[in-house]
Amino acid sequence: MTEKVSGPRLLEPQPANRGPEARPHRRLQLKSLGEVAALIALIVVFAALNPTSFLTPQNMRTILELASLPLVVGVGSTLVILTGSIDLSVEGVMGAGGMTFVLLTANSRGTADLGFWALPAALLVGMGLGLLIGLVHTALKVPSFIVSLGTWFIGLGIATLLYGDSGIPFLSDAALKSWPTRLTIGLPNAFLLAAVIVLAGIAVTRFTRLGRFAYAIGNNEEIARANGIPVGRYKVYIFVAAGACSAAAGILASLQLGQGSSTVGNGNLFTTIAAVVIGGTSLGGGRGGILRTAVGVLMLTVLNNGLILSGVSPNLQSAVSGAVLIAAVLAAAWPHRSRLRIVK
Amino acid sequence: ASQPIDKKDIVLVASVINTTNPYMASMIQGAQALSKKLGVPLQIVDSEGSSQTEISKIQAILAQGKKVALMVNTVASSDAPTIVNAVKAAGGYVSIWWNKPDDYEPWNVGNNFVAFQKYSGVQSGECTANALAKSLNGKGNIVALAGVQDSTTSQTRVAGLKEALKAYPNIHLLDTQPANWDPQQALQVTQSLLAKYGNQVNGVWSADDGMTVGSIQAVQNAGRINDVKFASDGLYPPEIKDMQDHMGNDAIVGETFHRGYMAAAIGLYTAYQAATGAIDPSKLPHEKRDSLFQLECVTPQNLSDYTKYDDPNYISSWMDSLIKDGPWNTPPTPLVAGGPEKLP
Amino acid sequence: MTNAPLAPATGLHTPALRLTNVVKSFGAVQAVRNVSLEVPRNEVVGLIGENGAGKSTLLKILTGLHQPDSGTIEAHGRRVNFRRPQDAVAAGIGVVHQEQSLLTNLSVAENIAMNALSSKDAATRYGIYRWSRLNREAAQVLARVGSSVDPRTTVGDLSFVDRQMVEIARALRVDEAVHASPLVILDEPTSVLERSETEILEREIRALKRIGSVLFVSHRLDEILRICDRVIVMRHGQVVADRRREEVTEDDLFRLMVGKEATARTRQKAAQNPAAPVIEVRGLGRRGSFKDISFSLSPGSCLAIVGAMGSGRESVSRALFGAEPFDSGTIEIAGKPARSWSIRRAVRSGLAYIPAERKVEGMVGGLSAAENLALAHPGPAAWGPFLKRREQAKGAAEWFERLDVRPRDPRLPLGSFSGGNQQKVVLAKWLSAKESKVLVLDHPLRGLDPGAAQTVNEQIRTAQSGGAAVVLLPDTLEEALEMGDQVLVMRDGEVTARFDLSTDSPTSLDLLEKMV
Amino acid sequence: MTDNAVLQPEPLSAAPPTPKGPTRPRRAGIWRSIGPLAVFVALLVLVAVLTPTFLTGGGLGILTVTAAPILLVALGQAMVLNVGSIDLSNAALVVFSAMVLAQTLGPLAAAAPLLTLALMTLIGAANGFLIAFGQIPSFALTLGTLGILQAASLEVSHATTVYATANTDLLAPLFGTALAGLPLAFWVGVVCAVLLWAALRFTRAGQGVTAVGLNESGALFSGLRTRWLKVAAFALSGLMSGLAGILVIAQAGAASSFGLGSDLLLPGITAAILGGTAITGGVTNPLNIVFGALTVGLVPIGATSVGINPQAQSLVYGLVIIVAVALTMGRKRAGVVK
Ligand SMILES: Nc1ncnc2c1ncn2[C@@H]1O[C@H](COP(=O)(O)OP(=O)(O)OP(=O)(O)O)[C@@H](O)[C@H]1O
Ligand SMILES: Nc1ncnc2c1ncn2[C@@H]1O[C@H](COP(=O)(O)OP(=O)(O)OP(=O)(O)O)[C@@H](O)[C@H]1O
Ligand SMILES: [Mg+2]
Ligand SMILES: [Mg+2]
Repeated sequence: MTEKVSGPRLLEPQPANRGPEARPHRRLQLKSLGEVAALIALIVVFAALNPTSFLTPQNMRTILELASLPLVVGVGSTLVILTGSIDLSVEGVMGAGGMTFVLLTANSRGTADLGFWALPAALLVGMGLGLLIGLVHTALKVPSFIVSLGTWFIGLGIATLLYGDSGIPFLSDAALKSWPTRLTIGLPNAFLLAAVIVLAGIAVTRFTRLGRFAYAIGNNEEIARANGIPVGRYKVYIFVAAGACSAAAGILASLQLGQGSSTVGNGNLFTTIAAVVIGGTSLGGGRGGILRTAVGVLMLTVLNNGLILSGVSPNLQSAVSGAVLIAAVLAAAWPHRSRLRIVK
Repeated sequence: ASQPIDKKDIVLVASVINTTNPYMASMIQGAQALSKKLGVPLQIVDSEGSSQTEISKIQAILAQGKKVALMVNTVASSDAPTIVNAVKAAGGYVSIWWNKPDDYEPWNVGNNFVAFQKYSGVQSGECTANALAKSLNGKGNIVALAGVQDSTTSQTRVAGLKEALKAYPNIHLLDTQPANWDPQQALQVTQSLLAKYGNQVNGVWSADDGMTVGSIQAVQNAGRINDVKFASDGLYPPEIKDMQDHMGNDAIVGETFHRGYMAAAIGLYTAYQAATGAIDPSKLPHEKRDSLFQLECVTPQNLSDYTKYDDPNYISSWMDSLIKDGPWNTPPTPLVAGGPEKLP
Repeated sequence: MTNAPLAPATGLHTPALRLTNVVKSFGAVQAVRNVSLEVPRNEVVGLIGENGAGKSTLLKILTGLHQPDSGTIEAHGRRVNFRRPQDAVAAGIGVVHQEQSLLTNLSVAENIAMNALSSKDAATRYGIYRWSRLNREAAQVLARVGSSVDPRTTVGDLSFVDRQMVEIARALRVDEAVHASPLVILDEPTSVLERSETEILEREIRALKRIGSVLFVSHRLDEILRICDRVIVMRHGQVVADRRREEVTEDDLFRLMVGKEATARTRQKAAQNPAAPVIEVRGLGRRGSFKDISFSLSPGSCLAIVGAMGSGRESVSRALFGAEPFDSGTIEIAGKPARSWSIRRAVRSGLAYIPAERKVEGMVGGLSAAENLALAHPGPAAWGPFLKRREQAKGAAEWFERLDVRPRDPRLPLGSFSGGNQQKVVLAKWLSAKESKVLVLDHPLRGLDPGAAQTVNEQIRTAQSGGAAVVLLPDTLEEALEMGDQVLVMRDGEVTARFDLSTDSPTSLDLLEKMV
Repeated sequence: MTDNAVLQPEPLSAAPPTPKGPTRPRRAGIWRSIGPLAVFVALLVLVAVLTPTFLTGGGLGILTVTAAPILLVALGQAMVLNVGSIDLSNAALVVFSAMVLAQTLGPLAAAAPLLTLALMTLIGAANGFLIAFGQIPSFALTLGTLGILQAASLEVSHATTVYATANTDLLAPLFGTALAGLPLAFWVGVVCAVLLWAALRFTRAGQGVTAVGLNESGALFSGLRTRWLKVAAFALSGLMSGLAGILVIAQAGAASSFGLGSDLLLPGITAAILGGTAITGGVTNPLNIVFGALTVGLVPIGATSVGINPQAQSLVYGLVIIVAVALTMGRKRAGVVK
């Protein structure tokens, strides 16, 4: 195939009528405003209920700090969900990553102190677990739901074995412990870190092959394959990325707590997936995005914080969260209702 | 009436709720130490926080036809009858720790259910409440972190707290929120509570020391560690260290002292003695079969009396005294009263 | 893609593509049995064959979607082995698949560039997109096929036809990806296109011939003879004929494909039936979609609705079937007014519907063909709430025989049948039920080979003589005039003309005039 | 082949290529139908070899006691997965069911279990109704109901353990009576599995739910009542959770919000999938879920019997689950796995 054919333009460009349905690409989708409106509504309601405590700078900082873990986890989860898969391993990976980090940093057990290198080491543990999910899922065609469920327990097992029985490993460096809460430009570091990861995630989904292919795979895996996308390989990359996000969240959680614990991840899975769903990312894949997840995370965080502030009985808090979740998805779905709509 | 079992045939079994909580880790340590002292093999059961797992794992061990002397830290009160029945059917002996239905008494079941044992939750709550109130000079506002909502242990401790506070009309309990025994959740809940009440909060009471770790971190993050006092049940090594270091201007003002290793060893040894025929449960007074053990109130002033107990050498010699003095007379935690515990 | 060590020089007479003894089976189904063929350079080769003859399978082998069980493929004289779709693209093969294969949540530009994006390409650098370049290049390719779709539009927002143009544009892009003479493969690209778009495509294909070659699958024999230089006929997975265009007529091709003579396409118009109408529609309308649709059909008669893309005829047909709501007017089925109309009620009242999107709406691919047949009206295959699987299988076997569905095993999942055979089963689902009184058929012949089309038409007529009324959205105006007793012409949601063929005899041009 | 080569058309009478009998679908189906059984038996043999006393000491009895509630929940979950949805609230419903039963068993006696089952079926149906007619994702909706049910349990029980005080002997046979050496409770699950299997295979509604799971649009356009079929699937899930709640009371005589039954969600899903249920819908076999549930129950019990270090047990559990599913999955339709 040596000859070069600088082919003539086959046809001169022709004006043709645009199809009636063709709509130009819009940058700001009106549809996504619903979730933002819901977030604002929540804020307004809680501000009205708690005039003195909700809209204070301290509480805003608290909310941002509380949001930082699910935000970090959410970036990875959203990527995975965009491909139509799911990652249930986050709590286990957070445990394994967090524990690795603590044990490789100056700590009360005096295990090892790699300084900065503890960070990449812990991230590698997360990425390794992500790699495990990705490989088993794509090579053996086991549903991601079950591989990641299994990996959750594997991660937890690793964390438990690392924890062993020689007492809680505490971080020795006070400056390190307080890093997540210290303010930079008025915002807690934990949130800034989360924000950076979220922005990086958004850039990935908008401007890189990895992100765009995630959407493509989620839209229709077979078509994506027919379009030449190495589906398996990209799925693996995405699970590795998600593993890194979970490990990063595990590190952040350990810093916030100032100690290693195999269960630092507790409660983050359902919060994150709920946030992804509330944000409007489709669990079927292909639709949604990281920005939406960020809005979803903020909604849930505001809700949890607001319920405590408003003095709702602890026994009822889960009911109120549940009802708000249902109301939010119902409200989001209502305008789109049609007799042919398929929702799983 | 059941026959005494030959020592050679006995297996000690300790069932714990998980293997990662420091209290549980200490229980395992105690069980191991006793097993070594007695020269009797030991098997650990990890309930993984699940009643069903706990029951079926215990049954799986019973099914091997071994004669067991069992100590169970039940996941839920309602597990006790099922476990006891299984042990009874297999001809083993069991002591239950911490949770059982109030009206389910060993003497109504028979010798195989040797004893139920716990530390008083009310006493724990009162002890720490008093310390907290005194450190605030009888005036101030506190918040409380409870454990899992349906936990009797947590509920009795909170009841004790509220009872003790009656003596301090100027101490106000602003809020009680559950943090599920989880340090991470305690951190988050405390953050929200600090945001809600701001500088009003003078003290944080927790139902256990794990949650204190989280709340201390939150208060440190808020930069108020010098203004807020803490009290909780458990006194774990990191807290001993914080107290010794006078962290936050002696921020930790009260703790109760008891140790998982003592609980596990007392429970196991009681069951073991019944198994070997060294004691006849049916001849024991009720208070020795439904028992509350001595709980010590620790303050920064008497802290030095308690630091020795975490020395591994001490644990070994404590086992000697347990074997010498029997389960009900070993200092520092002798039997104090019969159960069931009454709420004030 | 691996190159054989003895790669011959690319001589003038080396064909663009040569297949030798290619075999491919799926389990016991031999989809392609020992096929050898050539596509010479700078020629358009037509590939025809009955439904299920193995055409699509062959093309999927050529584009790296399937691996052949045995046989060799040479592109430009070199032995190739396509393991992945990219390998085919790298060898200069572009394809428009029979089923649309666009990623509907991505933009037009990305779809067009997708094959290239997945390998190293100028539109990305270090895995990072260069949107402006992507959009610019896409716009250029789109212009070649005469489409002015904005490259930044999300494909999901495009009409069916626009999407097809995007597919074609994407296939044409291969000549930019490899600077060699490309081979473009088109699997029934015209079956979803209207006349005018087909013409654009034809021109494009002729132009393409100057720089490369084209392998073109279609069931429209007239089109094949118009466009192609040679015609290859497949039957039962084998090549049974390879002729130059000049050597054959439409009838020859038909015989080669189907193995029997084409029957004369004549039709006895239904005699004016005095019986009460089975369906009567008055003033049906839906805001923003269509308005004031009225007609009445007596048993055995057929209404053809024609109109260009966007005329609203599809919405009308869906509203009849309860799949879309209507906000004014009434529908009466056998004298009974349709209240709170839904698909369920429509089916219960005896409506049958063949949707244009067969795979999604017409069938449940994962269920067996037999189960699909009995899904709407199980008839003897059910006893109260229970299923009688044996009856189900028996009924299915009969219909498979009658419609000549292949492979002849109704227990296979319907999804594994070829498009034409699926369509036969979908039709049988409704025809097998005595409940069906009104058939609403949206392009029922789409994708059918001429033989199958004939079978289907015969079945429709049988149903008509059994008293069923038909509402037909035909593929072509000729079909409308042939099948219809009445013809409605629609434009922009309104009826612009109405012909009663027992009294009027309009020509296609008359209809066309009212459409645009 | 030259340009003018003309192949002779095949004789017109040639038989079309017909597949040779039904071998193909059957052969592919064999592993699908016995895989879950095989995996379970293999694990059981492994445990029995390492700990010979396991089988002789009544290990199967213990295993089936553990597996019974998992089985019920998994069957309900499989019905929901079969229509392409998921039910995250079923474990919370088990607890709620137990709670309701504990409080009504005394006053209502034999009517209490029936009432409980009816109520749980209704709650399940309400889930399905909101999902089908509100057109919201089941994942989100049932996550919401999960929260509401948890709160309901806490409120009903005042956050403590609720004991069934009277008439507990009504339920005693469930674990007290053995049939073929296995407790009645397990056989209840097996009977449910058989009934559901028959319903899926031999009823129109059964075929309908499968059609909904495979292609909801296709089912809708065939005139099936797809929405109500979904409601039915969720109602069944509710019913199964209700039954599991009855088992909780039969076993422990008490219920508490975070106690027995509250952690059945993940084991239930795992058992359903180990039984060959596809998360994507349309593929399930209730008979195999029996073995799925047994496997899920066996792993922790077996690990303890064999004497694996408790700290390593969750790691073992994770590995075994992945391997088991990899072995039992029907890979025939696995063109796309999500
Ligand atoms: N993935 C598959 N699995 C099993 N059988 C298949 C598969 N793909 C195709 N077949 C079978 O192979 C045969 C050839 O199908 P193919 O789609 O190639 O026909 P076709 O000539 O393109 O028909 P049409 O004109 O209807 O598109 C058919 O019998 C079909 O059922
Ligand atoms: N086809 C597309 N699909 C989806 N998003 C797109 C598409 N094209 C552009 N965008 C989004 O819109 C943004 C602006 O793209 P656009 O091509 O309009 O940029 P531009 O300003 O014209 O670029 P340049 O300055 O390089 O010419 C991109 O960053 C991208 O996020
Ligand atoms: Mg085809
Ligand atoms: Mg520009």
